[in-house]
Amino acid sequence: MSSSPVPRRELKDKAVDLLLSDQFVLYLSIFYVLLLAPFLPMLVTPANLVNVLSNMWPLLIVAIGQTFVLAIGGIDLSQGAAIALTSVLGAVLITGAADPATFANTPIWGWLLTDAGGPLAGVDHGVVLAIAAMLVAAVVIGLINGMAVAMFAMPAFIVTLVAMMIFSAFALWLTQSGNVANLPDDFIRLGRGDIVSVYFGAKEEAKIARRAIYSLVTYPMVIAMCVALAAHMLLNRTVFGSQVLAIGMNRKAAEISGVRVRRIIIAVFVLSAVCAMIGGLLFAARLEAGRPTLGGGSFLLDVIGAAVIGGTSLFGGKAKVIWTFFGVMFYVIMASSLSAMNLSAFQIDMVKGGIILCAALLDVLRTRLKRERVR
Amino acid sequence: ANICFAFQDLETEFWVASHKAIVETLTEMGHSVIERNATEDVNRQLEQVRDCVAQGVDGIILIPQDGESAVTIVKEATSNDVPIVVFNRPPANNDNGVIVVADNAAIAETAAGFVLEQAIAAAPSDAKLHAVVIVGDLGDTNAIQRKKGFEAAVAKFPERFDVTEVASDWDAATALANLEAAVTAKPKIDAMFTSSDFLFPTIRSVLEPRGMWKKSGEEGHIPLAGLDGDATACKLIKEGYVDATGVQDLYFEAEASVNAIVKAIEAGETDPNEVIADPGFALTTANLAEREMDMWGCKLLAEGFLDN
Amino acid sequence: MTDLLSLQGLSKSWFGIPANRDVSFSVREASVLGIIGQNGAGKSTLMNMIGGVVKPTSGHMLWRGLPYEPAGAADATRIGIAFIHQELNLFTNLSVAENLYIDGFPRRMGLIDWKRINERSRQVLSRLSLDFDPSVEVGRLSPGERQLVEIARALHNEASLLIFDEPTTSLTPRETERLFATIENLKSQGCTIIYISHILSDVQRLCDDIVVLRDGELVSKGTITEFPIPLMIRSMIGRDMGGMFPPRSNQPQGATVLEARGLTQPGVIEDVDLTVHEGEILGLFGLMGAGRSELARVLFGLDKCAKGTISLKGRPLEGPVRAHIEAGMAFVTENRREEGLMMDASVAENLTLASLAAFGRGPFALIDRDRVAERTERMREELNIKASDIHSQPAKALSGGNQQKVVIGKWQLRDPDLFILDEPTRGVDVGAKYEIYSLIDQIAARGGGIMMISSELEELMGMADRIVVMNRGEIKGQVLRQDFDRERILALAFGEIAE
Amino acid sequence: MKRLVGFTLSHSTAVFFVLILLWFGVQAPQFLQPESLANIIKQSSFIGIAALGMTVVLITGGIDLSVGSVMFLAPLIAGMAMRSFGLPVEAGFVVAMVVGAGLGGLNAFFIVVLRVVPFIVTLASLFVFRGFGTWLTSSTQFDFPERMRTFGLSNVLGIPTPILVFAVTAVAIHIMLRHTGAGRQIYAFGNDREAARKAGLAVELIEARAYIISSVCAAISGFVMISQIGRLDVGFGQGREFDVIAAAVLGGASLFGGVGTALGAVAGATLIQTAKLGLVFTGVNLYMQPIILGTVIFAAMVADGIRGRRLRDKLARTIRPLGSS
Ligand SMILES: Nc1ncnc2c1ncn2[C@@H]1O[C@H](COP(=O)(O)OP(=O)(O)OP(=O)(O)O)[C@@H](O)[C@H]1O
Ligand SMILES: Nc1ncnc2c1ncn2[C@@H]1O[C@H](COP(=O)(O)OP(=O)(O)OP(=O)(O)O)[C@@H](O)[C@H]1O
Ligand SMILES: [Mg+2]
Ligand SMILES: [Mg+2]
Repeated sequence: MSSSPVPRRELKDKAVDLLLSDQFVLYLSIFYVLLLAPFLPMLVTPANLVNVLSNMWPLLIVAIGQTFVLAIGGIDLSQGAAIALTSVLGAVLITGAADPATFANTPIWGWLLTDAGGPLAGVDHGVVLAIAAMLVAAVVIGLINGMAVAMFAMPAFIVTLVAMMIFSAFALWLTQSGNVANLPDDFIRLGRGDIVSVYFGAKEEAKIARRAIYSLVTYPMVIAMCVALAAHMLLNRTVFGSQVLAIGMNRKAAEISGVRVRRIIIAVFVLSAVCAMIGGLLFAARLEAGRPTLGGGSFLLDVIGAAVIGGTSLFGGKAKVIWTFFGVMFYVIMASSLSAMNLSAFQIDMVKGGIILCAALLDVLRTRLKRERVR
Repeated sequence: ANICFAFQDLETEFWVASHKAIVETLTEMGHSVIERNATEDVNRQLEQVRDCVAQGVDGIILIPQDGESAVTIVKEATSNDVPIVVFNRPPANNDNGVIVVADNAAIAETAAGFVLEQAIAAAPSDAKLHAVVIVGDLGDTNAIQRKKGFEAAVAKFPERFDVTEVASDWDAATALANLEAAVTAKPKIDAMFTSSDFLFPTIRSVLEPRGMWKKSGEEGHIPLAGLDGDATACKLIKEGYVDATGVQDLYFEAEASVNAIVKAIEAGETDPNEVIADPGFALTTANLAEREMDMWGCKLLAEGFLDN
Repeated sequence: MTDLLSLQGLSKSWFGIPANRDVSFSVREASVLGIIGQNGAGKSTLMNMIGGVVKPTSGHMLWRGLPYEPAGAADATRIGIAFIHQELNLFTNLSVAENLYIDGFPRRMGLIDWKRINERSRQVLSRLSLDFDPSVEVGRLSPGERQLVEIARALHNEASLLIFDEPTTSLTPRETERLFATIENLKSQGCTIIYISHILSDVQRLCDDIVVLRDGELVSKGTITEFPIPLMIRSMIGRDMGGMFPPRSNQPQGATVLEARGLTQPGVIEDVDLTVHEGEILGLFGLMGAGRSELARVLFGLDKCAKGTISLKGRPLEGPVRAHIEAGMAFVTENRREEGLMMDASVAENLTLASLAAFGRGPFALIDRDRVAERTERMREELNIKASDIHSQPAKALSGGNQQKVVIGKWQLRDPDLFILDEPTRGVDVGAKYEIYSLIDQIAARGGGIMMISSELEELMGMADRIVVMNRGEIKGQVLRQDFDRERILALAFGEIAE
Repeated sequence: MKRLVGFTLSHSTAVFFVLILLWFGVQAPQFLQPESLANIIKQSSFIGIAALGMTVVLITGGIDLSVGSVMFLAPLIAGMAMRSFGLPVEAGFVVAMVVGAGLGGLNAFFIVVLRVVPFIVTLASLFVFRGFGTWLTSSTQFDFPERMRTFGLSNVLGIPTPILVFAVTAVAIHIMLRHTGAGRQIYAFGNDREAARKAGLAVELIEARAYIISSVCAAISGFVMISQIGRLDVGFGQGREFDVIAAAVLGGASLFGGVGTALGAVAGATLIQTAKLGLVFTGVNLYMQPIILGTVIFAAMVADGIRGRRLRDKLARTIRPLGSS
């Protein structure tokens, strides 16, 4: 409209493009890191970046499950409980030994768990079988949530809140608060196993210190990337995904257009629980124990917060796996930077809240630009 | 040296006091401290310790969430050649790291035992007595240890006690509601044990309006014990409302931890292994005179901690 | 006579696309001004600017000769403008009375004076001869009733300028008459009215002056006597139109597509028998509340029915909506905003919603995007949907008529055997209506059966082969094309005669 | 018999409530004594008062995750003011409400003026408010002057102060929602924001008001709870946002806006507290308590669903009179 010189206009257009693209949160993360790097040089050290990435994978998988539920306009608060329950279940099955002092009072003592460990301890492919059992448990949790939401038309919030209460209490009850350790190496490797490691440094060093070797490609990374890719295809490229989004946008219209609304809602909750279970598997593996308290505390707020910062709408119909990917990335980078700032423990929460708000404000700016954009 | 201090939360006086003691001692000695608060999330704690390792710290002091995660985190540190000291909560095995521990269960047993004995002494020899225990968050190992200690104390007097368990989730409001209900349900109480001293004000709010908040020796006094040894407990024991509290020697533990880590760093030792036990004790109305100043809460009290 | 309101060079752009360009005209006091134009011509946008809902990109307005720049709808209300929006703007969770007074409740001692509100609401409603309880929740009213409530809301404000944006789309002839009487009455009391409608005969009857918009621009204006209907049409669409209805290209063939026997749902419909043949357009007429939409919902499997059978092409139909769709049924509901469209989704996404499975490829049903692009683009051309880009423009940014076309297109992509159309041309301009009629005719010509529900008797008489008339949940009779007779059909609908 | 079934179904929530009371009453008869019932209501007040405010926010279609932190921060600042200026408890109460209003205003500013989604704003303020409080106290407990407890444990006309505050708040919110224009406009806003704007309502004001009300309620709830204990611990109120939302939703508020009542919030909070305390009364194993509680809440929601369906059926439109064929 104005007669500004052409190159400037292009530059501005480019900036706007950047702001409006799907990768916005990625750019935001990069910008954030670059902004802080001069003050917090450790933020961009390879060691830290590797660490940030390793923190990202399990959270990403859980957040992807949540993204599907958010896409239909629901919310899944039971993911943490699903993690707790499935991790305990899997660990009980494969643990190599259990301390009677901790577990003798548990309802599973004697038949499922003995001092010689669980039924699958030392069994061939025991880890695989245990994971299968965890999967079944996750599916059951998802089915319960999904059926209650789809069949009884109950609000997802309350259904999954109740599920959270019940399943996490159930997990605690099963082990009477005990953490189940002594897991086989095959299992633990899932949480930290390196596939490709790199070392930056002088070649002639006789013995390379362990901490100078950076895990570049790890099992969690491979698993998370596979899940993310599959989820991306599923949500944004398949018929199923389109129907999920349609339900989120207008359930009535979807129903009248022949979308199997109930079935899809149930499927989405199952998906969410299964994703939670896979994420939980990685958590349990790297902590080397099944824990009834895993996924508690403010974990859920992290998961939902990451998805929402990515751009997924809580009201349904607007969700992309790639958004969640970048949202989670921003979240872990933020957490890492908060650590790096070395704030006192009393200030960290305030700064965290501030950063979340700033990110959201940028998003608002972006939406506004989108609306006013002259195409 | 550059020392990472990773703790699990700062929500009770005990942790705040430990935190203060450790950070101040290290700073005074001229070391720089990197603090990491895991806010009760083990995963976050593991990430934070990895983060510290990645930053290249010289040593780590850890207050873990529980024994199992402690093992993993200690391994994480030692395999990266960073010496580590575990404060207060013992790992499930003692193979690595310097471990400074107090036995929560044993201390709880002593403190609870003291009030149970008082209750027995005050009652006819065959009467069935009613004991109330306020339990912490069931997901917290300390809460479980303390519950176990109490149970062990009760087991010493077979057939003598009916026990009412009251959940608190480590939350004053929850404890208030539940305790009030428990007292209404069964108003005759012969002894009470709270898994943490921070709940004494809550207990008082429930008992006082019912005329059950009495000093030791007064008619209707309920023998009352807690655990932690904080300033409020000290004050209440001195006033006679509370009879005993289990004490961990916070200053001893803090000093031992700091010394151990500094020693390891200076010696260039990457995997020191040692268990330093804090025997702990119960401060009771009986030993108040001689042991008062062994309790961290009483020191704080003397410094005017509660006079704000 | 003085000018109440004058617009001077008003323009508005959405996403850089002009919806109104340099529109100037004046409204005389105590007159009825008709504004006509095709769907998307910019009528509603213009009214939204007058009503303070939308800010003009440029230009300005004068109210009684003074500059008028509303900051929001409240400003418009304050100076005496009442606005009946095209899309209903009622709060379905509140009662009728609350809807009438939502922007200013009469109070007693700080609290809402319910007695006064209910009384006054009843009075306002009775001006429209509505006798329902003002405390009833709007969500429970039929679309027609809602529209009347919307009108009542405008009336109770004693405004000096009333804007009616297609107020009769859900009204029966009788209610329309009543509304017109009310408008005449208001005019004689000195009120000024702007009336927008696609029913040109109504415009001709009611209005004193005419303004014609095309593509956002004012193309002509004048007094009503200068605008016979053919001229209106020519100014609107820029060309002549042969007639209102396309010639029917075929005669119904014998085979039965839909057969319903003895459908009964207590309290709703009673013993309904119905057949639709291949290539037949069956008109279903009745007054508001006659139960036509309910019958359609039962036929489509959306509502249950206690007794009776439905069969499509000889196969009995049971079970959920999905089975009905799969068997070849399609249903364009009367409430496109709530049941038809995903308002935030793009036109293309809306078009493919009912036939998504057909776009799946491979074991994971990956969507074949090329085919989606190709089919939706073809559908856009076929239906002449006016959208800048069907893949990015959301349905909510389409004009009402174009939204309706999207709903029809959604089903058209499935190529169904039986099309149930509930008020398919509601809010659609003459040109687009003609296109929809042609579309219906083509579907019939290809052998599809059509059941068309409409409250516009002319349209049914123009298109249908047979008209079935309902009254209070029952079928009162049917009239074949050669016997079509307005009086007789209306009499059946009012339940005055039965066969 | 048929009428009984009909009655049960159409009042299923109330019937359910009575059943719970009876169930626990049979197992522990003291549960039904006035003292115990009063105690239930007293303990419901904490979550209940906050749920009243939350209901208002939910009606607008928003959410307020910061209530748990407001419960902590508002009484804290009030307490500091009481101690520094020697204010009486009543004045402290007012300070807490004012602080609550301020914190709510802060939320509202970001939501209404800067147009950030409520979930994110209140998630951020959840951290900021708590962080600010922790910073103020250096993460130690805060002891109120002794008069605070006198207030919290006092009775007015034989009614415990917490119950009184609960009742007054409930009535105030009820009247505001039901009988004032501002209240009805909140419903309108929640039903259709765009339509509200077109109807000329001051949508910004309506939305802002809701967040302020919610924070004020959270502040009251925190202050009243703390006044019973006399000491504020750093973890106080943490995670309570879920309890509060659960009570409001159980009381019929929808996260999608447009519905919810003050009465519902009171009922929701009381129902949950009844079940909780019933479990304590009957001495159920600690591990089983949350499991049973969850089941009870679930059953209550199912009962409510049945009631809703019955209501819909009853109100369903009839075109022809029933029974005439
Ligand atoms: N909120 C909006 N955002 C973007 N574009 C819009 C919006 N509202 C209307 N438009 C566009 O503005 C143009 C004019 O629309 P308008 O609703 O004024 O048409 P109309 O004349 O009222 O049509 P109809 O007769 O179908 O109601 C259309 O091209 C439409 O797509
Ligand atoms: N009181 C009411 N409660 C619930 N829904 C209603 C009520 N009144 C009308 N409806 C709904 O409004 C729609 C219109 O129903 P109606 O039977 O009037 O259809 P119709 O005969 O096709 O008339 P029209 O389409 O002209 O309104 C139906 O979907 C019906 O369910
Ligand atoms: Mg229009
Ligand atoms: Mg209809």
